[in-house]
Amino acid sequence: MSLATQIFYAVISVTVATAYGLTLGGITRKIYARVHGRFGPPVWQPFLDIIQTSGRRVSVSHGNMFLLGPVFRLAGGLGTYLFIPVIYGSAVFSNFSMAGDLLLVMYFVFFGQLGMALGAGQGGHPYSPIGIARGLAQMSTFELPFALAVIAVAIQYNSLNITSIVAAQQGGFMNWTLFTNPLAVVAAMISLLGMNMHSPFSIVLAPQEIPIGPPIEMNSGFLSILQTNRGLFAAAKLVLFMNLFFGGATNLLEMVAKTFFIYMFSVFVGAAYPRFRPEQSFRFFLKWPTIAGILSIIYIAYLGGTS
Amino acid sequence: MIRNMAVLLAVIGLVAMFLPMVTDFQERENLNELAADYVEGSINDLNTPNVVTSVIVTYRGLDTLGEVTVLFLATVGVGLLLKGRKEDMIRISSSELLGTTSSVLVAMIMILGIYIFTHGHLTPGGGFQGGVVIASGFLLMLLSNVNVKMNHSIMHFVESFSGVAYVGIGVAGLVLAIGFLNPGILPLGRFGELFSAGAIPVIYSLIGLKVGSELTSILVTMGGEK
Amino acid sequence: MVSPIYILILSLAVGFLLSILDKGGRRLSLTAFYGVLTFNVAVVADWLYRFVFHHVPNLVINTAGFKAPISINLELGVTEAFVLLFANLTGLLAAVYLFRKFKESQVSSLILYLLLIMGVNGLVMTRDLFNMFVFLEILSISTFALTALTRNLKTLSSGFKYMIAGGVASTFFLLGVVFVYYFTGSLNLGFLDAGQFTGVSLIALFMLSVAVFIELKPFPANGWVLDVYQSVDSGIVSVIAVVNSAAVGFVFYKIMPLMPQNFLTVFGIAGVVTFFFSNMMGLKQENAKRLLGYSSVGQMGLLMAVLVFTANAPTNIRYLIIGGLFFNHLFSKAGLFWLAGIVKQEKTRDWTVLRNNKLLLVLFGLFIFALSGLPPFPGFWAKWEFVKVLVDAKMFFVLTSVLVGSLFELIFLFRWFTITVKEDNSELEPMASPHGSMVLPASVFGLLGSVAAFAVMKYFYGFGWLQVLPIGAVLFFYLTDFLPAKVKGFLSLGAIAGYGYCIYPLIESNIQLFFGAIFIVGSAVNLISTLNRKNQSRGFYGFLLMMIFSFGNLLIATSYLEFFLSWEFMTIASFLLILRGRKAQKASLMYMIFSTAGAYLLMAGFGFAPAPASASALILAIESVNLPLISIIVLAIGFMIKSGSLGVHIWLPEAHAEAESDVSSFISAILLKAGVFGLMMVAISYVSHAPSFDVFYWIGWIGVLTALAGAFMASFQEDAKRLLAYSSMSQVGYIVAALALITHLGWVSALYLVFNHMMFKSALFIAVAGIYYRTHTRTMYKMGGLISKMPWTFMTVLMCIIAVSGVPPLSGFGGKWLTYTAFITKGWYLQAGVLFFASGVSFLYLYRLIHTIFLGQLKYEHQEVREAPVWFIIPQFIFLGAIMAISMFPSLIIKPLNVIAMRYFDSSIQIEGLTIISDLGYWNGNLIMYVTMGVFAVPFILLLLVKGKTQKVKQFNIVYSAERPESPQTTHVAHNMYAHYRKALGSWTVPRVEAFWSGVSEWAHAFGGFFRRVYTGNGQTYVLYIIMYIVVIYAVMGVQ
Amino acid sequence: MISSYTLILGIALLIIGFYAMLTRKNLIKMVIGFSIADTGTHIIIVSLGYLRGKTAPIIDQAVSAVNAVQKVVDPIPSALVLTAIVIGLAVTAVMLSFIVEMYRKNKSLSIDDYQELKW
Amino acid sequence: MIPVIIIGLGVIMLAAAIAAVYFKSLLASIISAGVISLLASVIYLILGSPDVAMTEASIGSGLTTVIFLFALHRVRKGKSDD
Repeated sequence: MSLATQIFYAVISVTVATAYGLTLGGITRKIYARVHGRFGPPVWQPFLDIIQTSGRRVSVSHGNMFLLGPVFRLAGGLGTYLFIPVIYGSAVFSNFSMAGDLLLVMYFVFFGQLGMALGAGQGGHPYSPIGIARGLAQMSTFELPFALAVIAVAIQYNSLNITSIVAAQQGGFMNWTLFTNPLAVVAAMISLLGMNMHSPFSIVLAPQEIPIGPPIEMNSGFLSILQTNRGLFAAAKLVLFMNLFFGGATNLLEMVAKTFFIYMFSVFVGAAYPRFRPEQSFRFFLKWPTIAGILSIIYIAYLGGTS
Repeated sequence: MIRNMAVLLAVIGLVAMFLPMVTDFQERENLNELAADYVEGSINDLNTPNVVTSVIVTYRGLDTLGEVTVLFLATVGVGLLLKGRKEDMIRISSSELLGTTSSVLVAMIMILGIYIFTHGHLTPGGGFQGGVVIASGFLLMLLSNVNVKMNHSIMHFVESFSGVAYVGIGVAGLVLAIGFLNPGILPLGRFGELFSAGAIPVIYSLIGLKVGSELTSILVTMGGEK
Repeated sequence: MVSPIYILILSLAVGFLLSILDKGGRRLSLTAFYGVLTFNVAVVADWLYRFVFHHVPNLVINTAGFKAPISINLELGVTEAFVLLFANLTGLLAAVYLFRKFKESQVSSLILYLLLIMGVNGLVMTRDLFNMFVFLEILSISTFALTALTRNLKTLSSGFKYMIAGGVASTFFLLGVVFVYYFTGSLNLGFLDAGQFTGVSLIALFMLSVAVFIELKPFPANGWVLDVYQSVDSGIVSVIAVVNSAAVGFVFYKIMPLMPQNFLTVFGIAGVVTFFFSNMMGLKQENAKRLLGYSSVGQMGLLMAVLVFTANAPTNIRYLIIGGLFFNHLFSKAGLFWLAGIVKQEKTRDWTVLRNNKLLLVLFGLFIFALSGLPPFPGFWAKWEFVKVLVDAKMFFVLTSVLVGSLFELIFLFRWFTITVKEDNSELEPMASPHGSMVLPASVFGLLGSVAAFAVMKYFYGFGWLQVLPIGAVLFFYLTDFLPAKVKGFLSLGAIAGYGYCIYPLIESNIQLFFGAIFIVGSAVNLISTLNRKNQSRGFYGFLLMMIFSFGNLLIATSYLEFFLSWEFMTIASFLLILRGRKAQKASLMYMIFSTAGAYLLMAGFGFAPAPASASALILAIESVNLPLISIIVLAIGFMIKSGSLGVHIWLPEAHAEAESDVSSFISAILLKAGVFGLMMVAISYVSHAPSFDVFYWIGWIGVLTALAGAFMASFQEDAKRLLAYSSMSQVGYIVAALALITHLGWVSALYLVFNHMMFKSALFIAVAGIYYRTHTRTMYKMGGLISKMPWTFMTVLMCIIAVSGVPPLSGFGGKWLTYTAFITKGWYLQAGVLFFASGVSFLYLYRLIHTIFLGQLKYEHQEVREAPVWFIIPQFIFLGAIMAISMFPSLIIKPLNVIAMRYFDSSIQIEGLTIISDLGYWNGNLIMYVTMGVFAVPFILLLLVKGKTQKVKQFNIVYSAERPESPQTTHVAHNMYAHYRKALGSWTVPRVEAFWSGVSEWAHAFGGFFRRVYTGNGQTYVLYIIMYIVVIYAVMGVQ
Repeated sequence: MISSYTLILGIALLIIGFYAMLTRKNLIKMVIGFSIADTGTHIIIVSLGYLRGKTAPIIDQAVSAVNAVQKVVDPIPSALVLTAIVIGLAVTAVMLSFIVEMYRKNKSLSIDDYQELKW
Repeated sequence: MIPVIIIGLGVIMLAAAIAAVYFKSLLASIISAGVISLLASVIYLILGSPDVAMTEASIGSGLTTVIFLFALHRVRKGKSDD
């Protein structure tokens, strides 16, 4: 189909994803509140935040790289989302997945984080580089189990092309990767906790130690860009996990349902656990999930898992 | 302790090395082929009764030239080492008896020395033995009367002259008769005569002079004359 | 056409006359003295010319007018003339060196010296055993006496020890001669043959040969000679060390045909043992002349081993080996002793005084290089051929001890050289400028050594001007050193272009073209950054061009030797470049040691490899070569040392950090690729003839672990260049791992990474060079906030970081995609996992590099820092342009690489339009770039909308709970950034490899120290050693 | 017969000479050992050349020119020994002058006091 | 008859050699070394080489002993330790 229709479809899919991501954010805040025994803000609170921050009259900048930080961040979120075929079979939601395979998506995640790191660095506040140092270190550790899981998936389906992986998991929930190679899913889900930076692994934002960490100097308009990205990026990650491990989605409703439960997994864990110290979290990622990942590979490659 | 052990071990090793030499060593009955050639050659070609002299002076002439050089080197070496300082040798004055007899004896020793190295090719003995006798003559003279002053320049002159003359004869042999140090340059003369066997007597007397002067200068330097 | 007997005659005549001539004035006797010495050299030179060019038969001179067995005969053949020419020449030059001393001392020293040289001539020429004894005595007594030329307690006591030992040896020699006569009935070598010696007569031969072997100072029994080398006057010592040993060595050569095989092997092994232990002991040696003593004793041991073990090699090879090693030892050892005489410093550490005399320093370097067997000097060719002979003869014990021995020798020689060049000599009083007569001999020998080097290259191996070009470049720039740096820079750029033009026709395959592009074009662009040098930067461009030309020669080398020659030229050039760094002594020494260890492995590996059949370039010819397993392993290790793999990587960070800033970009971007090029060559041969044991599986693991270790170590560095060095190590680890896959996709990704790494690493190093130029510091936490001062450099570093980390739009992602797909398709899953982890960790050090230098708070002292000079910016942006081009159109590079790899494997990727499809996934670089641009544009527009009325504030105005931050230093997070990660890793970050290697060197020095205790200094013990040595050899040989 | 005795004697002297060189600390005693060893060597050489029942190689009334070859001892070893003896003297002379100079510098005759150059 | 003389001379010479090694005073050992040379020249006579006998007698026993004595004198002039 022509480039114009492709872009139009992409816009639709992005708006839907962003809206869905932000509402998920609101629901999470509601759940945290309930756990803490208070009512918590309305579910559409993130939308209000964006409107409130983008409307600010005064904004402060620390130089060009500082301005480009949020741009990189949102571009990263957008790019990650656009390279994943969201709904199997539908033209509207297949986005630009023909550009690259699973590796492209995995590496595009870094695009956003790298940009954010540079922007925050330029901010000049000591908290942001501390946050970023923790973020990068933790990212390198949780990336390992996720990579092992991805390799296991690649071996199992003998392809890195997301659409073909989803295609292989169609026909009943029994042939989802969850059931065919559970260890890989275990490793991936634990690294998802790291990705979403919920409580045990929230050393990057670490509200008490380094309040909000990297984006500390961001203000007004730039903050709004970051908040939109928070919604979109979360949605992108969930869709990716859904496609890889939970059999993808043939229609929008199925997509919403599955991603909702994936997200609730990390929220509930987040709500229940206190925060790790940085070295504890690095060591944790390098121990159990990695072993799970390695076992999954061995299971798939050598013990002749169902492929 | 280990040191003595090691020395003992070394000595036992040496004995073990030489043992087979001794056990199955049996005396030869007759000359080997090379020695027989030497004996005939010495009689017919060189017309010299003393075969050892012919071997030393002509057949293995280069050895003897080397030998003289070694002695010359020793003299020069000792000179370099000891000449550095004037040691005042307190010489016990020799008894009167030694003084008088030495004046007679020295002359006789000199004549004996000269006789030995001139008749080198006839009778046993030769340049080396003659030279040493002359040196012992000078030594006697040196020891007997304290104040005799050796005239160094003559000593050096005799030494250098005889050396160069020896090399000169060698070169003459090369130029005239195809071999370096070949005695053929002078007539062979009759067997057993004084003036026979070509240049052998000349060479041997030159060697005698050289050895005599060199040993004297060694003794003088070692003795540290006044 | 003078008969050589006149040498003996004239020396004797003048010797006897000298005391009289001296009466007529010292000037007269001196003229006669030098006249005779020159006459000797002239006669022998004339005869050598006649033998070599007119093929005149060997000259036999009979004395006393009779044929051989009756009288003594002298013989002068090619070998005698060769040995005598150089012995007499050294004698003459040593005499010139001693000119001032001869003028003052007594005439007897002149006589002694002259007769010593005569003794040498006689000893070499005579064919009669007893005559040898007499000449040996002449030689020894004159040497004994000459040791006392400078009179002090040390010389006298060492002279006495020398004499006692010499006396014992000649007693055994005499006994040997007489017993030989008793058993065989003849004294002339012409009439003796091995057949005559059976049963008891073997003992006679044993005594004779062991006496000569003792004179050649074998290992435990050579204490007596070392004291002489240490204390006696350098001129005399150079004669003893070189001329005497040459003559006695030749005597050993003459009586060798008589010896049975078990004698020869025992003597050969004793020679090798001497070489190995003397060099090991040399490690611990502080005194300069005693160190030279150890080295010359070692070299003599090596010469004996060579004489014995090359017995059945073809004669011209044998002559090259023996002649090469002999001449090499001769001119470098004599030269070094003369220099020792001129410098007059006891300790090797105090030789830094030599620095203020340029000529002597050059000569000193020349001799050190020659002695350690580096090209182009004859020692290099001799060692190469000797290794080949040893390999053919399957003597692996000898091979390893010779190689390890030469490595020890190289270590202590280069430690000495680097200390002399680099250590500070402030507290030493400057060296008095030496008298002309002392400098002349050393420079004559320096010249002679180089001429001989080129003679061997030209006549023996027929190497053309291309192989000599690297040296030519050094000479040219040495002569034009007065020109300003800029002129020389452009000159060298032109030279590189010319060179590229010349070797273009010689390139036959596109893999050569690919590496050519990296080596030649890469260096040319890198060279632009060196144009920023002020004043003359003396000696820099010469070595730089030498390195670049030797890269080029590597490509077009057709034989193993040609490849190894340019490999060694490259090592020398890079060593000298690194040496220029301010505190580069330890770094350059470590670099040289590791490179030479690698070179020796290569030498052994090439020795085992069968010669390539076709005459085309080695990289192509090696396809048909069936490399044996041992050769593959050894070559692979050798090449991996050069590319800094884990375990042998400790030289890499030192070399990068300490080298001058614009040199380190050459080293990391291009020099490491030479190692990869070599490894590729081994892999190519491995493809078609894979041996049983799967070598490349383990090389794969090493590559992967290097990548991981490199990334971790880089993250914990404080020094920018050290960080980049470890990052290069990690990236090359990727390349080596990909190469080890031995699949089509593996090689495509390896070559892609090679190209990519060359570009972004050069750009990064040049950027850091620019920063260093402006801020004069390399430690990152001292910098910060430079983005406002150096925006262009920031731009380069930003783009390079994105490229290195593999974040999609740029070419780095291509490399990652190719590598991971290759690894997964090959089935190396765990390795792929580790690589993922390594690339995750690479983000850490990349962010650390850019954050600590550019972002965060600007320090006070960097307020007025300006942008890096234009010469740094240009090459950076050339490389950036190339990176952008490849990112936009990846098929630009993928298509040629695909073709290259298809020469060895069938293709595993299809290229449809702009998408590259592998059997796992697909990648469309071009579409990704557009989508990223598009995706970047949307938030950018959003930003412009929102930005409207932002107010730019100073860096210091931050959200600090209303307090004013104290100072930029405290608020800039840079020092020990990943401390928490290091704590998490715990014991994994302990530098185990450095500890291992320092342990190894500790052990080597300890052993050296331990064996040194053998020389107790007691003359009597030395005699005991000699006799024990004879007894032990007698027992080992089991003579009857 | 005789020459085997002299040979044994020569070897014994040689070994005693070496033993003296190896054990005696005094420099002069070492040189004496050396000269004894030298004498031993010369005896060995001459005894090697001895032929049973033969006389000196000088042609005079006792040994006529015609049957000289059957009557004469081997001349070559004696020629060699002549040179060897003088060389022995030369070496001993140089050694002794070294000892004198060393004594003048260091006032000691024991080999153990000349050990400053080691390792 | 000859072998008896030879063995007798041999025994004396060996005794002199051992004495030379074990004598305390230097002078005594020099003298005994001289004696060895003297007897050696007698042996040479018996072994049928008069030239060597003369040389050995004059150089071996004569000059070598003199040189030793001179050296001893030079050395002992200091203090008489042997």
